[in-house]
Amino acid sequence: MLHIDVNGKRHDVDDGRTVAGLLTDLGLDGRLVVVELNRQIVRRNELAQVTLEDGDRIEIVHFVGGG
Amino acid sequence: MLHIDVNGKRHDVDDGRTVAGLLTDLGLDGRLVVVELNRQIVRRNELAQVTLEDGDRIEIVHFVGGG
Amino acid sequence: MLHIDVNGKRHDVDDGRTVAGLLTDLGLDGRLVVVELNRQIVRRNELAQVTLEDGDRIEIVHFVGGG
Amino acid sequence: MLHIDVNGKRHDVDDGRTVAGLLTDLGLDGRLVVVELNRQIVRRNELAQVTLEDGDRIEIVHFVGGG
Amino acid sequence: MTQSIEVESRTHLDDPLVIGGRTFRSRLILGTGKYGSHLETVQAVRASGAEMVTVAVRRVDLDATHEESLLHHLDPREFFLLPNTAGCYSAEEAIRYARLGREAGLSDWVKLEVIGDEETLLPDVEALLVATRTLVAEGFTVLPYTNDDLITALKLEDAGAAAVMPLASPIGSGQGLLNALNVRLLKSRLSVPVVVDAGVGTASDACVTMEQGVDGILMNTALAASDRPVLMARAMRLAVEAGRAAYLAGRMPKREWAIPSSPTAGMLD
Amino acid sequence: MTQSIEVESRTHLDDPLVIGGRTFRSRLILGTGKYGSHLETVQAVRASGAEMVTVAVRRVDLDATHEESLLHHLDPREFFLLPNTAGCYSAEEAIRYARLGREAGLSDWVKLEVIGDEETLLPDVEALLVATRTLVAEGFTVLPYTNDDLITALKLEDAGAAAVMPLASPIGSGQGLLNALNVRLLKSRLSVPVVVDAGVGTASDACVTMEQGVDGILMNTALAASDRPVLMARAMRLAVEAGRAAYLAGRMPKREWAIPSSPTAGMLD
Amino acid sequence: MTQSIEVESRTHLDDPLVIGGRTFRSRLILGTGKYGSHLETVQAVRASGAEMVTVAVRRVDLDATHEESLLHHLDPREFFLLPNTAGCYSAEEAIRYARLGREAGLSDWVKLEVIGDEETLLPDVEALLVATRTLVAEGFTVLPYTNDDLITALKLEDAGAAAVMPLASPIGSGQGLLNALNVRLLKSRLSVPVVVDAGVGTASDACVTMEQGVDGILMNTALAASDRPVLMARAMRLAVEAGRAAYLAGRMPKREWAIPSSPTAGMLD
Amino acid sequence: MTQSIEVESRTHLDDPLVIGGRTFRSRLILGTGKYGSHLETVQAVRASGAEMVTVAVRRVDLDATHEESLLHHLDPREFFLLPNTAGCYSAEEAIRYARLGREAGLSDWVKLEVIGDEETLLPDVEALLVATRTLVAEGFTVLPYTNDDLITALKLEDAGAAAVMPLASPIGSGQGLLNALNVRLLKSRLSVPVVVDAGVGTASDACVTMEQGVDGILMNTALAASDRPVLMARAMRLAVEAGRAAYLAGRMPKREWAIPSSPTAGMLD
Repeated sequence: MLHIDVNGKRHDVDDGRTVAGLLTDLGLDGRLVVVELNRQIVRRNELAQVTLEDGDRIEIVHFVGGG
Repeated sequence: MLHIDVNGKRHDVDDGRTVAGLLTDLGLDGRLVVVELNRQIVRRNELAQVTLEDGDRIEIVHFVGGG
Repeated sequence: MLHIDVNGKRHDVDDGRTVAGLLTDLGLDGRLVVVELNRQIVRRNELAQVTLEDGDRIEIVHFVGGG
Repeated sequence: MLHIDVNGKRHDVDDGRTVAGLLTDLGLDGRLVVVELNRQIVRRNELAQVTLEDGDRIEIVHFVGGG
Repeated sequence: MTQSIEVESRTHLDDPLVIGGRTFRSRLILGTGKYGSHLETVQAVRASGAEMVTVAVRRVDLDATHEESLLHHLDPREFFLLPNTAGCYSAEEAIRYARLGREAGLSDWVKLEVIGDEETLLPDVEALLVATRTLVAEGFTVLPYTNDDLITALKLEDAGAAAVMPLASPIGSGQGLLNALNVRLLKSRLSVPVVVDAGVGTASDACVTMEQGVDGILMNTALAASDRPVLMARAMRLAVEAGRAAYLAGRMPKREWAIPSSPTAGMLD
Repeated sequence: MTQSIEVESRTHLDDPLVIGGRTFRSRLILGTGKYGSHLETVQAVRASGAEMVTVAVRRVDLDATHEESLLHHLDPREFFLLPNTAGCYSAEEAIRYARLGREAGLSDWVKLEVIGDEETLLPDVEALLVATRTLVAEGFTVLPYTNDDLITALKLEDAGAAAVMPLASPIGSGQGLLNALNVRLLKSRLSVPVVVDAGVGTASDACVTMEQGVDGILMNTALAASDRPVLMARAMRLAVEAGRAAYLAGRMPKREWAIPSSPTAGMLD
Repeated sequence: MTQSIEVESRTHLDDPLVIGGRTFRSRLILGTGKYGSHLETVQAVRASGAEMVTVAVRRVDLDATHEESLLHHLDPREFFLLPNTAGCYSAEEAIRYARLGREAGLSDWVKLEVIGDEETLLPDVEALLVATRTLVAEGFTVLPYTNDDLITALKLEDAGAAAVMPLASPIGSGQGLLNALNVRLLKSRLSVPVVVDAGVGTASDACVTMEQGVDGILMNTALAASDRPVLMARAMRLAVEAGRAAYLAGRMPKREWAIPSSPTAGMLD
Repeated sequence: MTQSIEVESRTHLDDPLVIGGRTFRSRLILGTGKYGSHLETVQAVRASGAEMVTVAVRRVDLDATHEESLLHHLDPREFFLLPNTAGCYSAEEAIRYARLGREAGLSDWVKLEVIGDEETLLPDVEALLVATRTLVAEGFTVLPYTNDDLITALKLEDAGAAAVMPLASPIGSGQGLLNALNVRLLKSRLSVPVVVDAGVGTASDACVTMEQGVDGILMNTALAASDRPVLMARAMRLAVEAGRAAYLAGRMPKREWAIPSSPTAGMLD
């Protein structure tokens, strides 16, 4: 079990879980969000390759209304 | 021969000439102008009845561009 | 006893009372006010001559702050 | 004879002439001007110590009306 | 289906302008003076979307052999022609011109002007009131051109004016709406339509004027003296509609400080 | 025949707005914040005629089980989405948000904001220049939100900004165009498009802003905080077009005194 | 010696204000209503430098046993008291009040107000003209409060008004000079003095009003409703003098671009 | 007795202006460029009441045999001379001029200008910040001429500027205070004095600028390019005092409708 930080909140995931897997866990569509892992953007085609590690800091963002 | 005043200018017409006749002389279409005889409007349907007299003052007006 | 109207209010004065007397009764300085009797101005030098009559309508005005 | 540049114009002075001497030559009051020698300000109390050299670039400025 | 619903909702956005029992879809009224040609006049009127246009009553020029009539270009069946009394300096003179205009047989409407001064073309409101009362009594539908004085406007309404037409600034000056407060005052106190007449110089003048809530605008020189009158006519049509829509929509409040448009929550660490 | 000629002349009235090689028929750009609902947002955007809309980059709210995506309502195939960096207070932060926005895969455009003060949301122009240079070097098409200072604007253009977007007044303030002179100055000296961003409060503000000759306007609160946002959106579409047309048409000169619209000749005796 | 020369040149800077044959050094006229106390009234009048002050004619309050007279504070030998007809809604009523004011024996002057509407206190210019003619015939020196309409102003002058007093904006509104063009128009066309009466809200309003070239200003609420009336009175005195001096000095031309104040020649290499 | 009390209360009306530890009774600072003669310069300065005047640093003209020094007319013991860096287009150049100005031995003060553009004379705020930091480190008392951007102003304060001097409008333009909101913003957020520098054209501009609460005004062309500079100098002195007093007094609230100045009670039947 890994302890990571997702959007500023503590989150636990299984060992070996990928970023794509995390998105699935969270019910998010990978085509509508952008992911930053420890301040580095994870390109969309690498989401399934990158595995999470303990202490990772994840930011998942999307577009919202703004001016 | 009568001496009348049409739109501020001296004009000579034959005795017995009507207002309608005057308009014809002047090449004007009675449906597009309004005629004042000695400060009294001549209704359109009376143009052919009213005969001119010496010294009459005629004003013939129409619509022009204006604001 | 006469019933007169002073500045919109019923007022009783003795018979033969002059306007000047009324002012004295009211504690007013005749040099600082202007008096109208039945819509006619009473000149200052006539205040002591004019006697009141029953039903007279008196207006006593002065200067107040105004713009 | 030295060839120097004063306020953008060629100027000839004798060998060994000081900045103070130059000001005197030019009829200028050292208390009302400021002198820059080769982009370095010459303090007022050093004007009489600093001797000019060939090719020196002198700027002599003062206050003028300005907003 | 969506289309028809939208069309319907659009038509409910605003009531039409009604003056003297007559309904106008356009809130823009155009003067027809000073254009380069009759053709340009008509093109500008068409581009503006105006349904009502003013005309002046003048002597036929007997020396001009083939003077083409304005009515050949502005078909009274297509446009509602509103005769004016421009150039009249007394109630009597204005009444005389109004009667001549009516005799043309198009309607009993008159844009009533009684000018008080040649240099400024400002109205003589005393004489205007006299002329209004007389013409209303003769059955005219009177639209008086007046200044922006509320008291005069109230008297014109009492006198039977079908609309009251205050100026924004002097005729032909293009100074725009100099006193918005007065125009708002008029609108808030009158029951008849308020049509701002004269002084509008460019599109934003028209827009800001309509935003005061007035019912319409009458203009002439802003188009005729523009470099491209037909394009300016289109600008004015859009500006009048824009100002009207903004008035109906209700503007945001003004604030001295800023408020973000984007969420302040959800920022990254 | 006349019809087709007229249509053609209309299309020649104005060139389209081109920014960063992309062509827009509408000169109005809309922010999408602060509407009552996604539906209202889309209705307002449609009514405004805008083709480009801004969006913010924010964390997904993981607690909101079924947060509906804005993109379900604003189809990127129909509207060009312009990510902003609203809420960023340093060049680094703005660059981070710009990169995240680009990663969404829609374009490499960014509306660049580097805010200098929370109370006024005014830009930090030093940091803005730094961020612009960095992002241009990374291949972004950068549209910086800036103040109305000409010198900064010239530096932004030099730095490779695709357009320069000065404010009319503070974000969300609705104060309108406070300094028309500065905006005219910018327009007269820049080669890239000038799009006024922020401060427009109502239709006449938009109209008068376009009359300065600028290339477009970006707004948000004026619609979202109106009583009827969709109607105000329509007002803004008309106002932007009106102001543009008036600018192109060339306004009449202003005069202190009056000039009659009707002929002075031809009066009766 | 220098001192006396300077004093002399100062006195030649400007002619005094002359109304109805009476000379005033101050171009500021003050209303005396709505102050906190008689004492504050007098302090404000003193601080303002005004020589003429208006007063209203009202019933003596017979219930107030020791109502102190305003005249105890505003000595008519020190200040010229100008009775007004405030609150009168017809020519007849205004004439009645004018006669009562004259009967007080101070002068035959009257500030003539004929109000047309309670909400706006705007003048009824028809009735004002009637009352002016009557009072002039009775030997009054009439200073009518009017709106900013040139035609009415010319008629008032013709009727014998000693000065014409157009409003800047409604009484007590503090909106300032809403229509500077109209006030300039009046000044350019009238021979009698033009004194702007009502609407000035703060010092810059007074200053900009005097810069139009008018002869004086009458104000009341701007002082009485200020937080510190006596200090505002001083501000108004200075502002009226400043605006007058600037008018006489002739302002620099406005330019769209900059011109340096310091020499461009003489820069270093 | 009354006299002495009044004098005392007058001195307590306002605190003096303090910049960089130096106290000034006058809130007006004058530039000395572009007058017709040295004599006129001094007369204008005297009439203005200014204690601080700016001067430029320029090459002595070696061809002018008897060029009279400005200092012969503006005695540094009577006036505080503030050297400027007008005409400098980079931080380095401005620093060079500042050092030359200081070497004259009058003070270590400098009015710091770093111009970004010849046509508008607008400041280059990036370079201005650099030069401010350098000169403050060298012990200068720096008064930077800047634009009306709050963020830049806050940075200048942080950099150690003794006052911040935003423009009202471009130098020599006489456009007046174009963006009052920005100037109020600056004043509300800065601790150091705010002196508006450049753009004031006439007395009412000065008055309205002071009413925003700023600490002083620096001007030049409004006097020098007036028809009568000495009289305009007097107008400006009065206007600055008037605006300051009105700010301190607190203006009446603005209202849309009227409020009578005279009592509504006490009318006759």
